[in-house]
Formats: sequence, structure tokens, C-alpha cells
Amino acid sequence: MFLKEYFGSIFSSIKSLLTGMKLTGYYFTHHNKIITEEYPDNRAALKMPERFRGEVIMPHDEKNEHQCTGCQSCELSCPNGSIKIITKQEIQPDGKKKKRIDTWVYHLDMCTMCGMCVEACPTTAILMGNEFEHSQYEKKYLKKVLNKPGSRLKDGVE
Amino acid sequence: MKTLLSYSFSSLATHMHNWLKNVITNDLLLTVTELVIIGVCLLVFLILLAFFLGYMERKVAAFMELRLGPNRVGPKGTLQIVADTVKLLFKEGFTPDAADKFLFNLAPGIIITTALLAVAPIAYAKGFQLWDINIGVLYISSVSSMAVIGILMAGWSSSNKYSLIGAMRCGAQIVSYELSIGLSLISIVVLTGSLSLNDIVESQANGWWIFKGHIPVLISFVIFVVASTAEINRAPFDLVEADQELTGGFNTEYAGMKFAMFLMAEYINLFVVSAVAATIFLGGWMPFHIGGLTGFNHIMDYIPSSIWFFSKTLFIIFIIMQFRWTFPRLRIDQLLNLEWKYLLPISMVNVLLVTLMAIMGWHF
Amino acid sequence: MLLGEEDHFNEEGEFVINIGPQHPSTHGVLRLKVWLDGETIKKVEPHLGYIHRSIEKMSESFSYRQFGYITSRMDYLSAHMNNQACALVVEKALQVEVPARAQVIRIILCELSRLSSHLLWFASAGLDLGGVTPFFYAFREREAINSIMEETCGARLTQNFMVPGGIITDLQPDFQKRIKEVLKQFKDNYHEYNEILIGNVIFQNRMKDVGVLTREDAIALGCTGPVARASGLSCDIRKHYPYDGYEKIQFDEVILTGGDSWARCEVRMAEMLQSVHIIEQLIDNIPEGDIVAKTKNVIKLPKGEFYQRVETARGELGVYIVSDGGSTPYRCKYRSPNFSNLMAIPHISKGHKIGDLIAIMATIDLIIPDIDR
Amino acid sequence: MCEIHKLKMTNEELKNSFAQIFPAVTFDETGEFLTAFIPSEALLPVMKELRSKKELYFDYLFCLTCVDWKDHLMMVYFLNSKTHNHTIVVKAKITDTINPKIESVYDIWKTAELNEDEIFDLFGVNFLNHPNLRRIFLEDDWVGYPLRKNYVDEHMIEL
Repeated sequence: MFLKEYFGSIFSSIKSLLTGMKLTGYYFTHHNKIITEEYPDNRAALKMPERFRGEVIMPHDEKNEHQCTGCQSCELSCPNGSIKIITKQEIQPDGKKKKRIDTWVYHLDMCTMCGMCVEACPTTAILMGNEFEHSQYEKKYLKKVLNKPGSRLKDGVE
Repeated sequence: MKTLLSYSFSSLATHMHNWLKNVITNDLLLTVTELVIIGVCLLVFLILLAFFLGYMERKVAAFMELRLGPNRVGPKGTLQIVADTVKLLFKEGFTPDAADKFLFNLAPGIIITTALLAVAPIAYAKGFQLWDINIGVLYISSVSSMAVIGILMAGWSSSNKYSLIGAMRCGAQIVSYELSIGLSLISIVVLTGSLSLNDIVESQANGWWIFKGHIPVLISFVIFVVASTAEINRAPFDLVEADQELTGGFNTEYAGMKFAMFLMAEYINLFVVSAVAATIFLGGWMPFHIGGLTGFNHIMDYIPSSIWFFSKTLFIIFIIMQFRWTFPRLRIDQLLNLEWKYLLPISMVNVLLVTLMAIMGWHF
Repeated sequence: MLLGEEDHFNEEGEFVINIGPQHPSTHGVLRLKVWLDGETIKKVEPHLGYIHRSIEKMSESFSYRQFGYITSRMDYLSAHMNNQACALVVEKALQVEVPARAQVIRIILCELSRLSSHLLWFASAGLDLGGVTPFFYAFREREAINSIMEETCGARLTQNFMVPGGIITDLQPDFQKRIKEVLKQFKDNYHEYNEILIGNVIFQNRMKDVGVLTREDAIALGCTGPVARASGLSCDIRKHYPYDGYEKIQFDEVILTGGDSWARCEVRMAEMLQSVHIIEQLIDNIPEGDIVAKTKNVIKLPKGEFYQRVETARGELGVYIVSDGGSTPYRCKYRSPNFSNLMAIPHISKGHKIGDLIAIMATIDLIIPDIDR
Repeated sequence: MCEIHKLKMTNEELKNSFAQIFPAVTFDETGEFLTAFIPSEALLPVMKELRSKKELYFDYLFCLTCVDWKDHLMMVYFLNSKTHNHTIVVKAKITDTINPKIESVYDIWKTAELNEDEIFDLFGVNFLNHPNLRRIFLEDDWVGYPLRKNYVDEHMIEL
């Protein structure tokens, strides 16, 4: 009885070990199943999903116009304080003074890519971009100004 | 019948000897010079071998794990291991403050020396053997068990608690598994009647022991492979290092060149045990023959003996690597149970069976 | 307290080692102080706080829309469930009805992340025991799940997809197709997990009769999730206190009575299949409609106290909000599953070997940021 | 399952049973769970009764926390019975905010050990008879108790 158990355990153990070796042996000989990618080499083919949240961007159209009214709801909704909007008073052609953005400061180093600013934006002036390679040698490069120099608010956006 | 490669090796050695004899007249100096030349050649060979095995292990692991493996340095990543070696060379070889500095620095040397000593009696090809000692099997089993001294030394002198536990595990593990290795080697010694590796290879001229010796020899082959995996501390028996438990075990505190020596010793040991297994069970450099098929046997004979030897060795190395990349690690008490409850009793009974077989002449 | 302030041996001749804070198998910066007698563990004392970010304190300054996002960083493998708990507690306080479509999508994504979390457990359990290869097999499927998360939610781990009232955006068009592909891939490869690790005799011997947690101890220690269910304790929040429409779904609560590491493994392996089963029920029946219920721009909770629990991949996550009627929580407490499960380690690892401690840690499956919060 | 539901107590029954243990208790039923208020001195005997009494049998302490109400600290114990599946919240008021202390419930529920450590660390409540009271998250020499409302962080960076 003891011997039967003893040898039975040996055989079942060897069987389970051989099952595992069969699997690794199978994958050793089937190189087409390889799942890893050679990352920087596949950059051309690498396409991030459209919704991927990599950074906050502010799209400008060909006339260098953005849609940000400077309402600061993104600044309020940001949990980390990574957005700072500096506004200025701009004199309109009709002589009225209006609040416009001066600089839209984005601290990428503090951003957690939660996307709440984009959710809060009433004019869809900002979006989440797909760029994810943000490494820089110095922290100061991570502080970005999103509105381009000389850009202005698109007409009709309030 | 002499194959090309083995012929050229022995004749090369003879030419060399004759040439040196003309240049150097002093007998002692001649011997020393020849030893130095052989030593340098051997070292270069072993370093290259360690490089190759390191590369092979990475690729084997990678393919089993659905990865590409090294692919950046050199074509197909072949120079990766060179890059790693260069990195290790330039790394600071620091010694911990609380360490026993003499022993700490001595330990890698001892480990690599024991690894190198075991290389001596291996027959690489027909007529190509560094040292045809008549007690080759005994020599190898005794030298390889000396590795425990180096590991204990490294673990104790590091003054690191993890290292100490690793070293203590090593003591228990290597001492236990020596027994099974010895017994499984004895079963072939019994069949051959000689301790010389050369004789053992010669005895397999008409068939390798693994085919001739029925199931008992197969069992001792399996036991030898398992026990020698444990002897050289490779997964699943790598409790001495046990990255996930002891963060590296005995070599936790080592870095740079000293660590590289441990790594090299590991690969040399891997080569040695595989070579011994190939020599003893798979016929060493003997070609594969099937009785009766003369034509087939002739074709087999034309394959150089060194190729036979290295392909058999590589096969066993591959098996041992596959163990490592397939199985999880054992626990220390299970490791000892495996030896004392399973491998040792089985190999003892097995030696009896083999002896009976040898006396009655039941083998082919 | 400095590391290594004790000598190698204390006065009783015990050997004291620190496992962590930097150790390969603590899965983070947990430090276990272990008193050893040879290889045998006499006592374990956890030391925490290496990744303490005071999420509870931070939540006190966040609005009710913001405070959920940071919980993705607690148990980062159950980010959806954590966000869901925060969304649910606000919904409970405001008595908002979540649209049916949002509920179903929530469940699908939660079960998907439970599946991916258990896959990561499988991967790291193999790794902890020295088998590196299972890691990659599990990550193959996990990668596919993460891609879906990336395509749908915009991030792989810290999704921040569930907001008070529903979900943040609608699904992407080929969501159902992608999920079906992943489920097929998972089911096709499920047998490999058994072949490479679960069925392996070494793995089974390492796991069986190791770290036995009895039912009584599981209750007393406050263990939840697969750890408690392996001890025979029925504690699935999805069954006992259903939320988001779990009451309408057919699934089994996996309960085993072994209580050892092996039972914990089996519970998780079975729960993977249950998650697949849940997703399969729902994937073709996602109702049309709104994805988010209307809530005010600035959410203010009524004065009072609210407690909401969800079943994350590791157990019961409770969110306790004390509101003083303002727009930020007055006090926010997360009853995290790992914090309670951690207590099981000192309790059950006594008398085992160091290797067993690693196996126990692997099967308790701790996420350290969730412990420290 | 049927048996569990049969034994599950309603809020009224729970109130009655609780009042038998500790008559001076006050209740609040506005929240999700029945909440019982007891003075902090009476905590330990009441809790022991809650745990051991057959028909109550609160064996599962699933959440243990503290709330700082500026003039007092409120310990909150969420209790559940795994046998009967009823839940109660016990609140104990600590009026002394300078040097708050309360009995540890470690003897009754083992899960309290780390939870009480956490509360000691972040609220500064001293737990009497706790086996190993220590700061688990913060450093041993940390000044102040961060989750108190009057805690001022000198290292805070204004954005």
C-alpha cells in the first residue's frame, strides 16, 4: 500500500512536470507566438488609441485661433493644481473690454492625466493628446504654455 | 576511422610539443610552458563558453516566455553578454564595511577555481582530453563538491543575514545531493568496471549506456540530471540564491567582477555537469550507432567526435535550462525530502539492480 | 525606527531579518520584520507607511467630483471598483438613479479589471515562487485587457472612468467585439495556466497546508475577498449587498473551506471564470440610453454619514463619508481590503519557513498602496 | 440562508437588546445603519457583550475609524454579525481632545490592532491595553496628528 502510494506520487509528479515542460517546449519552438514588441523600433506603426490620455493639448486652427475663453473651470476642476490661467483685459474692436487668456500654463510634471479639465471645459478648448513620450532632462521643460504666441479666441465662442 | 577534427587536435598537440621541445631544452621549463599555454587556451575557451551559455540561456528563456530576448547589441543580440561583461568589469567591486574582507574577496576565487578544476578530465573529442586521470569520475565528484566551501565562505563573510541563510541552505543542499550524484555515477562505474572517463566512453562504442543499460540506467540518468541541477544551484533548486526569498542569497553583497566570477562559475559548472552526464550516459564523443546498419553507422562516424560531444552536452544543458524556466522553486524542507525520501532510496535500489545486471551480464 | 537597529541575534537567540521595504516579493514597499529560528518563522511584524500619501486627508480638500479619481491610485489593480465605490457613495447620498446602460458598462469594466487583477496575481504568484515563465503567459491576456481599458477609458491602470451619476464617456464602437476577442483568448489559454503552474506538483506542494486561515480567524481579522472565501467565509459584497444591478446577474460566489494557500489559489482561478461568465451574460445585452444621470455642477452632499462598500478584486472596499453639507467631504475614510488582509500574514505564517512566508504573501495578494493609502 | 434571515434582527430588536446591555445608550436611525452612542468609558464592557451575546453576536468589525469634530473626537465602530447578518454602528465620544484615550478592542476583534495603530498615528487617540501601539504610517518623531482638523502642515507647498 505504502509502495503503491509512493510510486504513484512519483509518477503523477513526473507527469505534471512533463506537462509543464511540454508547454514551454511548445513555445520554444513556436516563435510566431512571441508577444513582445521592439518599442522604439515600432514607433512608425505604433498607434495609440484615440482616447489615450497622454497630455493636455489646446488645438489651434490654421488662423492660429483657439477656443479658450479663460473661464477657469479647468483650473478649478484640476485636483492637482497643474493648470494656471493668467487672464488679461483685451479691448475689442467695438471698444468693450473683455477677459481673454494671456497664458495658459500647464504643469505637466503635476498632471495625473485624469482628464477632468477636459470634462469641465464648456467650449472644448482643451483635449487630451496621445503623446506619451514626455521625458526631459530638466523639470523646467515640463512647464508648458499651451496657447501659441499671437493666438486669439475664435470668433463666436463665448 | 579517425575523424578529421579529433585527428587534427591530437596532431596539433604533438606538433606543438615537438616544436617547443626544440626551443626549450629544460624539461621543467617545457612542462611549465605547456601548462601555461594549455591553461590560457582553456581559460579563453571557458570564457567564450560562458558567454555562449549566457546568451543561450537568455534566448531559451525568452522563447519559452514568448519574448524576443536580447536583440539590440550585435546581430540578434549576440554581443549582449559581452556588453554585460564590460559593464560588470567597470562596476565598482565594493566590499561591505562589516564584511570579513579577506574571505569576502577570496570566495569568488575559490568558487571559480573549483569550477575550473572539474573541467580537467573531460574528454572533448576522440583523443582530446586534458588529463586522462584513471579516477576521473571520483575526481569530478570530489572536486565539484568543494564548491560548497566557496559558497559558505561568501555567504558567511558578507555579514548579511540573507547571505548567511543562503549559505546555510547551500551546506544542507550540496551535501545531500552529493550522495545521489555519487550513487548514480557508481551505477555506470559498476557496469564499466573503470573510474576513468576515457574507459567509460570507450565502453560505449557499441551503444550508449542509456540504451544498453535498460531502465535502471535511465533512472540513474534522470537522478543524475536532477541531482546535478541541485548541485549547481540552478532553479528549481536555487534556494541558495532564491531571488524572491533571499534577494540573491550568498551573492547579495557581490557586485562587479566578483559577481561576474560567480556567474561564470555557474555556467562552467553547468557545462561540467552536462558534459559528465553526456560522457557517462550518452557516450561522450561516441557517435550514434545502430547495430546492424553498417551504412548508417559509417555516416555517423563521419560527423566529428567533438560535434557529437558538444551536441550531447548542449542537449543536457538545454534540458537543465528548461527546468529553470518551467518550474517554480522548492522549499528547503521539500528539497531535502526529495533527496532523502525519493532520490537516495531509489538510487540505492537502483545501484543494486545495476550491480545485479552487471554480474549477470544482462545489459547489451 | 532604523533598519537593522537590532543585532543579528536578539537576547532569545532569534535571528531578526527585515523583508522589505525593498524586496523582490513584497510587491511594493512593505517591510516585514521577521523573527527567525533557523528557517522557521517565530513572529512577523508589518511596518507600513513607505508609500503613505494621506489620500484620506487629500480627499477632505477635494470636491465630490474630484475625490474619486485619486482612489485609482490606492488599489491600482481595481481602479474601476475604487472609482465605482466613490461614485456610488455620492449617488447614494444624493439618491441619484444611475441609468441602466451605465450600470451594465460599470459591471463589465469592473469584472474585466477583476479578471486582469487575478491574472496579475497568477503572474506574480508564479514569480514569487521562482517560476518566471507563468508571468508572461498571464501578461499576454492581461495586455489584451489593458488595451481594451486604454481604448475605452483612455488609460491602462488609473482609468478614472466612473463619475457620480454614471460613466464619463460612452463606449467606443467596437467595444463588444474586442471584449469577445479577449474572452475567447482567455478561455483558449486558460488550460495553460493549469499546465504551467497550478497543476505543477512543486507549486501544489508549496501551497498545500501552508498558512491555514480558519473561518473564525478570517472574521476576527477582518479578512475579505478571496482570502476569506478560501476559508469558507461567505463575504462577497456583490451577493450580500448588491450594487449597480449585480442582483440581476447569475454568478456563483466561490467558497472553499481549505483556508490554506492552495485554497486561495483555487478561489482566484475559479473567480476568473466567474468574471468571464458575468461579462458573457452582459456583453450582448448592453441597454441603450443615457450614460450619466444629471447632477448639479457643484455637488453638495446632505449633512450626514454615508457608507458604501464594493467588492474589489481583493475584498471589501468601504468608503465612509462624513458630510457637513459642504462641497467637500468632512471626513473620508477608506476601509481598504488589503489593510485588513495584511493582518492575516503575521497570524498565519508562524511556524512556517521563509519560503512559505513568500508563498503566503503571494496568495494574500497585497497591494501596498492600498494598505498605506 | 433562511436561518440567517430568521435570526437577523430589525433595528427595533437591536435597540432593545442594546438597551439591555447598556441602558444609557442613545440611538440615531437617520443613516443607513442603526447608530448607537455610548460614552467612551463604557466602551469595553459594552463591546464585549455585543460580541459574546448569542442573539447579537457581532463578530465582524468591518470598519473602525475616528472623526474629528473639533471639540471632540468620535470613535466609530462598524459592527456586523456574520452569523445573523445584522449591522450596527457604535460611536464613542472622546471629549478630551488634548490627551484622548479609549480602551482598545483588540481583545475582542483582532483586526482592531492595525486600525487602532492607524488612528493613534493620524488622530492621536491613545488606546489603553493595546498590544503594540506605534505610529505605523508616519515616522516615530512626527509632530502632530495629520487627520485632526487643527493640523497645520509646515511643509505644505502652496500652488
